[in-house]
Amino acid sequence: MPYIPHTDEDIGAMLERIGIRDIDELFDEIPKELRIDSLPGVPAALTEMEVARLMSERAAQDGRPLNFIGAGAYEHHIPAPVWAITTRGEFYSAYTPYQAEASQGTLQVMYEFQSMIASLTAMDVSNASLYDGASALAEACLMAVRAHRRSKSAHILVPVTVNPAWRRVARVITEGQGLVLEELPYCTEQGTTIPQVLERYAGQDITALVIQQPNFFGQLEDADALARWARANGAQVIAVTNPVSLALLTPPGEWGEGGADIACGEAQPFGVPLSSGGPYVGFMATRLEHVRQMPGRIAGRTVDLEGRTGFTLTLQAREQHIRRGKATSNICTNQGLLMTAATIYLSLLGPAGLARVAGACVARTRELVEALTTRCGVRAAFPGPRFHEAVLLLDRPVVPVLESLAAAGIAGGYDLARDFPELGHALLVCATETRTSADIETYARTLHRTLGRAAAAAGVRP
Amino acid sequence: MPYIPHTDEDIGAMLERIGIRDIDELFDEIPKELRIDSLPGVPAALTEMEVARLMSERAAQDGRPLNFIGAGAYEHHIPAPVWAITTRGEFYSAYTPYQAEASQGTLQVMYEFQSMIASLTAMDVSNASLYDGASALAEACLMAVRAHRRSKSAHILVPVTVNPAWRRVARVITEGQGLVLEELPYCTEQGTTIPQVLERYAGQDITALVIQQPNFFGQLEDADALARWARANGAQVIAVTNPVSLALLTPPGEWGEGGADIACGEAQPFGVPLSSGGPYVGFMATRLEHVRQMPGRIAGRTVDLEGRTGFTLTLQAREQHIRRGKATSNICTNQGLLMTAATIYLSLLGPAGLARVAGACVARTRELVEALTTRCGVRAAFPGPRFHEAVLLLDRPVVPVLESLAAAGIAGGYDLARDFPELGHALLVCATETRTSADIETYARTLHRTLGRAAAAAGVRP
Amino acid sequence: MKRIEPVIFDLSRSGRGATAQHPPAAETAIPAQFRRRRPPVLPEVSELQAVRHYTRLSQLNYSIDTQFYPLGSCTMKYNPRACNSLAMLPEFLGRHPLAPAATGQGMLACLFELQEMLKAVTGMAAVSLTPMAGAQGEFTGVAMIRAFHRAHGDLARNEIIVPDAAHGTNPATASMCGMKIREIASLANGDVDLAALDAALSPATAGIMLTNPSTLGVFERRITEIERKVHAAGGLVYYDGANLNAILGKVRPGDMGFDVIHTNLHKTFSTPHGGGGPGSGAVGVGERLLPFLPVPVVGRDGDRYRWLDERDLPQSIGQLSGFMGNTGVLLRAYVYMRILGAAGMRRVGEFSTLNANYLLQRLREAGFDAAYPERRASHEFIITLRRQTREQGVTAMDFAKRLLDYGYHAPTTYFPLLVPECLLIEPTETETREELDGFVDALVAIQREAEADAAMLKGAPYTLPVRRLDDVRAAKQLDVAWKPAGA
Amino acid sequence: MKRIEPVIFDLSRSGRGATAQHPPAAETAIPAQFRRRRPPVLPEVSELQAVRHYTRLSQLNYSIDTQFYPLGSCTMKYNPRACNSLAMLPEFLGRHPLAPAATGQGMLACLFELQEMLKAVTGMAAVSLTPMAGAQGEFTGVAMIRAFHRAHGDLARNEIIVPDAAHGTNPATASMCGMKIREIASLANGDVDLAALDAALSPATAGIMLTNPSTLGVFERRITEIERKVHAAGGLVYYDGANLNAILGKVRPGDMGFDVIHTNLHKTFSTPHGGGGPGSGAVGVGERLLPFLPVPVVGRDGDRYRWLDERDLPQSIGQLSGFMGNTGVLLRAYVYMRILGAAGMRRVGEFSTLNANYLLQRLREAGFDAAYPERRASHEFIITLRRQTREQGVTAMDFAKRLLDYGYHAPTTYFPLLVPECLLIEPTETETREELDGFVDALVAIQREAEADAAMLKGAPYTLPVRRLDDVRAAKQLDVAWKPAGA
Ligand SMILES: Cc1ncc(COP(=O)(O)O)c(C=O)c1O
Ligand SMILES: Cc1ncc(COP(=O)(O)O)c(C=O)c1O
Repeated sequence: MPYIPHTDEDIGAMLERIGIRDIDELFDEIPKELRIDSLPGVPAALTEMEVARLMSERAAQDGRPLNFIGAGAYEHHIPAPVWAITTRGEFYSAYTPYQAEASQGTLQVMYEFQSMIASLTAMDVSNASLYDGASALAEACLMAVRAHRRSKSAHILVPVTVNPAWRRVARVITEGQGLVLEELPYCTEQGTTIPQVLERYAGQDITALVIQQPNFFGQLEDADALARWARANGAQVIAVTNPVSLALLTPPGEWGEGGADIACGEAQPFGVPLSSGGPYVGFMATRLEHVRQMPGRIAGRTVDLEGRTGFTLTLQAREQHIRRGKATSNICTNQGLLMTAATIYLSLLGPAGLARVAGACVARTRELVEALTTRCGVRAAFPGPRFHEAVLLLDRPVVPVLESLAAAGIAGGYDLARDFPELGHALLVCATETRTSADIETYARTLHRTLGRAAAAAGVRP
Repeated sequence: MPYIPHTDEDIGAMLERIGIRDIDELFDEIPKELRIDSLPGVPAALTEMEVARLMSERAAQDGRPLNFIGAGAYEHHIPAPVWAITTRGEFYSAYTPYQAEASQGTLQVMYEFQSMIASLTAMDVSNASLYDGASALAEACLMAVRAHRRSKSAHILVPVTVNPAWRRVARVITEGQGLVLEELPYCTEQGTTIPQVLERYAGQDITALVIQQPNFFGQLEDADALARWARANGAQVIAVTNPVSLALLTPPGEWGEGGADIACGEAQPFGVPLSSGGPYVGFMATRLEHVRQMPGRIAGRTVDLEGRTGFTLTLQAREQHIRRGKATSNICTNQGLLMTAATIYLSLLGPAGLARVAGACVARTRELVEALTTRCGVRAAFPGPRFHEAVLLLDRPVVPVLESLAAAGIAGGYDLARDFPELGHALLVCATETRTSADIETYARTLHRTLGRAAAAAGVRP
Repeated sequence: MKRIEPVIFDLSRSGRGATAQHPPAAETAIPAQFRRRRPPVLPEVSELQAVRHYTRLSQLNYSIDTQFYPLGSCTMKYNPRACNSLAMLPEFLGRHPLAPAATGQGMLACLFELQEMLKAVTGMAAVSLTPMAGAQGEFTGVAMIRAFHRAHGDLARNEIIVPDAAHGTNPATASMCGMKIREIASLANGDVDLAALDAALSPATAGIMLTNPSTLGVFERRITEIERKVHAAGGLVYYDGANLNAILGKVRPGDMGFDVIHTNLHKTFSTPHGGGGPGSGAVGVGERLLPFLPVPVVGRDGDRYRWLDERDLPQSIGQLSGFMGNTGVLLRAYVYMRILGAAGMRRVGEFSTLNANYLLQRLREAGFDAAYPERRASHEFIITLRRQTREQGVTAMDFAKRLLDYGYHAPTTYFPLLVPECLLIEPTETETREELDGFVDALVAIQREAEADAAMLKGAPYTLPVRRLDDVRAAKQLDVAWKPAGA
Repeated sequence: MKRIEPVIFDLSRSGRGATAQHPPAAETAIPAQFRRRRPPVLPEVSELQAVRHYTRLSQLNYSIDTQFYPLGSCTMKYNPRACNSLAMLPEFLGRHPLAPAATGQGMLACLFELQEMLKAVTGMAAVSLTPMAGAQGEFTGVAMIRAFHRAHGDLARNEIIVPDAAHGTNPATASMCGMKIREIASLANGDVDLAALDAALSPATAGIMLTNPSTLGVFERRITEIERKVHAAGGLVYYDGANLNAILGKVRPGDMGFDVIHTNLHKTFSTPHGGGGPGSGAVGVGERLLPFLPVPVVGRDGDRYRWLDERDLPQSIGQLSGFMGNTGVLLRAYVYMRILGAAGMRRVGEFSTLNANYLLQRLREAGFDAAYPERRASHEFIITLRRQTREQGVTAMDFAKRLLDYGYHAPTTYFPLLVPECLLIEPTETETREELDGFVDALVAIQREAEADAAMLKGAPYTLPVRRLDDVRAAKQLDVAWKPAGA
C-alpha cells in the first residue's frame, strides 16, 4: 500500500478499538446511494520506478530547445544552492507558519524576502508573495481601490504596453467588484506610452494608473512623467516591474517626485525555473500607510517571553482566516516555496551580481537584435532604450517561422499577432545572461536559413 | 573571488593584525627559488553558469544507452528519497565522526548499516564501509592472514570464477605482504568451481578459500561444499557476494556447517548510481571473534554521562590514527556517504522489497537469455541456476557487436575475451528489475539486426 | 549560548559576494535618466554564508519530514520525494510556457491525463488545472456561477450562501467576486441547518458554497437535500473539495449533483505545502458550467495535445494566471496519482478516515471531549478544551504550544470559529498507529501538567528556538523589513 | 521530552513497507538448496518513516553547511553545491563503467582535463585518478616506489622513512606494502631533524614519505635538502599532498624534485567528506615513476578519449579498484577547478594561509600558546593547552567538547602525537573574518570558564543531543549491530 503504513495487525487493532468490523463502516453516515466501490478512469498503480521511467521518457520527448522567449518568464541561471536548500524537507514539507515558534525558519525567510523586495522597489513594506505577476497586478488594482479612499470611480488606466495576459487576468479578477480597467494606447513608432495621451483624463476621477517598466516590448517607459501626471491628477500609481531590472533602473518608489503607491510583479526571474509557466511567485510592495490594505501574508519581527528576537505572521486581521468576507483578498495558500528560492537567489547574487545579470540581459538582447537585424533581414520595431527583450518585424507571418525554428531546436520568440495585430508580423525575442554568443550565432544562422528557404520556396528574395 | 569571502577591508585588517604588508609575506619560509607566480596549464575561471552549460553538454554527449551490463556494477532503481536525504548538507559536508556528540546522525547511520550488513550476511559484525568490492576482497585476504593465527603460509585459493578485476586488485594490494593468491580453475561446461579441484590442496597449509556466490558468470556455486572443504582442511572461508542476492540465497554465515569467516563485497546495488564506476561502497562482515582484525570504521552503541543511549566510533585501536604502522589497514577516508545511501535504500526496500528486487533480477535475466537465445542465434554458455547475469556465446568476436549495439543506444554486455579466452566469443549480459519486456525486445531486435547485417556483409548465414 | 541566526543583512559586508554566481560585467548603455541612483540594499555574503544561513534556518522549522503535523483542514501527509524529483527533470524545468506545443507534448500528456483522473475521482464532466490554489479555485467557481447566471440573463442573483463553519476563503472569495454573503448556521450535530438554508434561499441566490466533509470534521448527511433545495431555488452548488482526502474513491461530488468543485492538489494529492505554497486548486465542473471553464485547458487533437484558449472556449470566464497555472505542482500531483492508482486512491479515503476515528476514539477514552461526539469523524475531528479552560484555565493555545515541546506540531486551533477552544486534528493516512498513540500520550501528559501546574503551560513552548512570541507587539511596532542601522 | 531518535529497527513492524519502491513479485525458480531459510532482518517501515528518521538523524550532525568546522588536516572548506549537482546529471549517474568509451566521451573529457590540471598544480609529469582516497594514493605511491626498485633489481630496499609527525596512514601504508618503517624525529622548530634523516638513510632505504606543509602546520624549509639527501642515498621521495591547500598555486611538489605525490581531492579540491568519504587520492608522478602508474589512466587518441590499461602501460603496478576509481568524486573536483580557474587556485593557497595566520595571531594575543611560536602558520597551526592542563586541569578534550556547546565543531585533538594537549586548527579560506573572530571569542570564554569552574568543563557538552559518551564502555561491551529483543 504505497505511502500507507498500516499492517494487518494495526488495522485489526484499530478497528477493534473503534468498535467496528471493517473500515467501510466508518463511511456509514454517507448516503448509501452515493457510495462507489471503484474508480474507473483512474489507471492501476505503478511503482515509483515505472513512473520514473515514464516521466523521463516524456521529458526526453520534450527536449531542451535553445530558448529566446521572454514575454513575462525569463530563463536565468539558477545557482545550485537555491533548490538544494529550498527542497530540504523542513522548507518543502512545512505548512504556512501558523505556529510561529515551530516555524522560525520559514518566517525569517519571509521577513528577509520582504526586506529585499522593499529595498529593490524602494517601497516601505512588502508581502511574502502572491500567486504570480498577473494576479499580483489584479490584486494591486483591487487594493488601489481600497486604499484610495477619496476616489469613487474604481477607474484604472492600463497602458496597452502592459503584458496583455496580465491585463486579461486583471480584468477577470477585478470585474466582480466593478472595476473599470481602461486601456491607454501606445505609440507604435516608439513602443511606449506617450504621456500626452493622459491629458484627456485630466480632471476625471481616476483611481490609479498602471505603469509597466520595462514594458511588455522591453522598451523603457517615461515612468517619471507618467507617475508625475498621476500624482498631479489625484490618481495612485501601480508599478509593474521585472524585478531584475531594478538592479539598474529607477525603482518605483522613486518614480516622479512621489514614487508609486503599489509596486508589483513577477519574481520568477529570481531563481524560479521556467517550468512551463509555474509555479512562479508574485510580489507586491507598498507604502507604510497602505500596509493594512495589502493582501497576502506578512511576517514581522517581534520578541518572545524572554525578550529574544523572533518572527511571526502579523497584520493577520487583513486576511481571510480572520476577517473572512471583509478580508483584503481571499488568498490563503500562496507561493512560499518559490519565495524561499527567490530569497536564497538574491542572497547569492547580491547587489553586484544582480546588476551584472541585469546588465548581461541588456547586452545580450542588444547582441541578438544586432545579429538578427544585420544578418536575417528582420528589423527592430522600436528605437530607444530597452531592457531584456525586443520586438522584431518580419516580412511574413511569425507562426510558421517559429515552427520551423522549433523543429531546429530553437524556441525563437513570442508571436505578437494576437495581441498587437497593428504591428504586423511582430516577434518578441529575449536573450538573458544564459545565452552565449554561440547561441545567438546559432539562432541567426538558423533564422537566416529558415527565412531563406521559405522565401526560396515561395519564390521570394529575402 | 569564488568561494572566498574576504573583502578588501578584511584583508587589510587581517594583514595589519598579523603585522605584515601583503599575503605573500606569509610564504616567506618557502625557499624563494621554488615559488611560482602563475599556473600555466590551468584554464581561467568560469562562472557556475558556464560550467553548468559545459557539463550539461558533455552529459548530453554521453547520452543514456539502454544498459545490459552487470559484471560487478548493477543498475537498480534508486528510490527518490535516497539521494534527497543523502545529499543533505549535514550528511554531505560532515567529516568522519571524530566528535561523537556532534555527529550522532552519521554514527547512528553507521550502526544501522552495520546491523543490516550483519543480518544480510548472517555474520556477527560488520564495519561501516571499505572503498569498494575489489579492495574489500583484498582487505579480506589480508585480514584472513592476520586472523588465522595457525596458518603460516599466507596462501589463499581464489577460484577463477571470482570477478577477474577484483582478483587483479587483490593481487596488487596483497603482494607487498607476501600473500600468494592461487587460482582455482572452473568447469567450462558448468561455469562453476568443481569442489573436487580442491582435493589436491588437502593437507596443505591453506590460509583461506575465497568463494564468490553468485560467481562472476552469475552462476551459483556449491558454496556449501566449498565451505565444508575449507573447514575440514583448516582454511578460513572468505565469502564474496552480491548483497542483493542475499535476500534469497543462503547467506555466507550459514554456508556449509560453520559458515564463512569473512564476508565481503560491493554494496553499490543498494542505492548507489553506476556513475562510471564510483564512488561505490565495499562492505565487510565477520564473526565476533575476528572483529579486532577487521579494517575500517566501526560505530558502537554506548551511553553518555546521563546514561542516555548514544553512538561512537569504537575499536579504534585497530586503526591507523591510533595504531599507525601496526593498524589492520591504512584506510582512513572510506565511503561514508554511499554507506548512508545504502542504509536509506535498505530501509525503503526492507526484506520484502529486496527479495522482490532480487527475484526480478533473476526473472529478467532469464527472460533476456530466452529472448536472445531463441531469436538471435546466440547460446547460453552454462546451464544451471543463475542470478543476475548470464554468459552468452556468439559466433563471432564480441567487440564489434558491442560497438554496433552502442551505436544503436544499447550497452549490450561485457566482453569476456580478455579474461576468459577459453570460452570463445563470450558475452556477459545482465538485466535487473529496471529492464522491461519492451527493453528486452529492443535488445533482441537490435541484436538480431546487428548479427544479421554483419553476417550478410561477411557473406555468412546467421 | 548557541547563536540565534541573524538576519541575512546582518551578515552582509560591503564588497563580499558569491561571485561564482555573477556573470561577467557587460556594457549596458542605459541612459542616465532611467538609471537607479543608489543600488538596492541586498545581502553581500559569500556562498557558504548563504548556504549555512538558510540551512540553519530550515532546521528551525517543524515539517512533515521531521514531525507528526496533524494540522486540521491542511492534510499534512507525506509528500513523496519522487513527485519532486520527477517534476524537476531538467526538460520540464527548462521549458518556456510560450514555447510551441510541439516541444511540450510529454508535459501536456501528463496534464491531459491528470485532467482525466481528476474527472474520474470527482465525477465531474471537465476539469481546468489553472487555479493556483484552493482560494483561486473558489474564485473560479464563483466567477463561473456568476457567468452562468449572466448568460441566462439572471442578473439579480448576487448572493452566495455560506455555512458558518466554512473556511475563511469561502466568504472572502464571494466578496472578491462582488457577491453578498448569506451565512447560515450549523446544527449542534454538525450538519447544516436546513431551516436556515430555506430561509436564505431567494431569487437573489446565486449559489451555495459547501465544504464536505465540513470543517467540523463530519460528512454532511443531507447533502442531496441541500443540493436539491438550492437547485430548485435557481442557485448553483459549489463544492469546496479541500477535504476530498476523506472521501477519495468512496463518494464523488459529481454524483451528488454539484455544479463545480475545487480540489486542493496540495492537500489530497500530496504536493508539498512549501511553508505556504505553492498549491493548485484545479476545478471540475458539471455540464451546466462547462462552457465557462477558465482557460487554458489541455485538449487533444488525435495524438497531439495543445492548450485550448478563448478561441476554443468563447464563453470561458478567461485566464487566471500569467500562463497556465502551477504546472510544476500539477506534475507532482500527476506522479502521485500514477503511483497510487485507483486502488491506492480509495485507500487514501479509507485510511485517513480510519486514522482519524482511531485517534478520536483514543482521545475520548483518555477523557477529552469531542465536539461532535455522536458523529463519525471524517479524516479529521474536533476536540474542545472548553472544560479545561473552565477548570484549569488552560486554553487550546496553551495545549498547542505545549505540544510543540513534545515534538509534535499542533493541530489547527480556534478554527472553525463556532467551536470554542477547539483543536481540529487531522492525522492523515500516512501516519502510523504508533505515531498516533504517541500523540495521545502527549496530550494526556499535558492534561496532567495542566492539572498540576497550569501556569507552567502558559509559558510553553520551552524547548523551541524561541519561547512564546509577542503577536501584539508584532502588529503594533511593525517591523516587516530590515533597515540598516541608523536608517 | 523530545524523543531521542530510535534505531530504525525499533520502528519496524512486520508487514510494513515502502511499497512504492517494491517491484512486482516474480517467479525466481532458485533451487531450494541455494535458498535462504530465514529472511534477513531489515527494517520494515513506511516511506515517511524512513524519510523522517534519516532527516532527523541528519539534524544531529555538525557539518560545514551548518557550523564552522576547523578540523585540522581535514580542510573542511565549503563544498560548492554545483559540484554535486553537475556530477549528478542523469547521464553521468547512469553510465555503466564498462560501457564502450564511445558512450563516455563527455565524462572522459572531464577526467582527461582534470589529469592535466592536476599535473599543472602539482608540477608532476603524469597523473592517475584511480586511488579512492588519500591512503590509497599513498599505497599507490609506495607500491610504485617498490616496483621502481624491483625494476632496477634493487630488491634490498625495503625501508620507508617517516617523520614522527606523519599522519597515521603513512606508516600504515608502508606496512601494508610490506615495508619496514624508520621513524625520524622533528626538531623543536617543526622541521625534520636532518641528522636523524642522515642516520636513517641506508642501502635499505626505499624512500621517504613527507607531508608538506607538515601536520605540525609549518612548511618544511629544508625540503630540497631532504630531497637531495634521499635521492643521493638511492631512495625515492614521496609527497603526502594532503595539505596541498596551503600552497596551491604558490609552490609545486614537482618543482621540489619529488617523485610522487598524492592529493586529497576531498580536501584541496573540495569534494565533500560525506561523514567519512568518499574521497579521491589522485597520484602524480615524475619521470622516474611514470612507467609504474596504476591503471586505468585517461588517454587521448586524436580527438577520442579512452582508458589506458596494462596493455598500454605494461609496467603499471596494476589496478586498485573494481573499475576506475571514484569517478563521481573526480567530476566534482573537475567542476570545482573549472570554477576556480588558475587565479582562484592561487587564492586558495593565499587565503587559507591568511586565515590561519590571522587566527593564530589572534589566539596568541588572547593568551594561547602556539606550538611553534616562531613559525609562520601554513593553512593550519597548533596550539597546545599543556599549560591549561597543568594549571586548571582541563584538557584539550575538555576544550574541544565545550566548543561544541558554543556551536563550533572542535579542531583536531591529540594529533599530531608529538605535541601534548594540542588542538590542530585549520580554518580554510572559505570562512569569514567574523567567523574566526567568533571562534576566538568562544575559546577565550572557555578559558575563563576553565579558570572559574574547571569541573563544569569536564561535563561538556551540555547542549548537544547527547552528553559526553562513554568510549570505554563502547569498546568493552561491544554493541555494533542491532539485535531483536530476546535474540
Ligand atoms: C476547507 C478549505 N477550503 C479552502 C481552502 C483554501 O485553499 P488554499 O489555501 O489552497 O487557497 C482551505 C485551505 O486551507 C480549506 O481548508
Ligand atoms: C596528512 C594526511 N595524509 C593522509 C591522509 C589520508 O587521506 P585519506 O583520509 O583520504 O585516506 C590524511 C587524511 O586525513 C592526512 O591528513
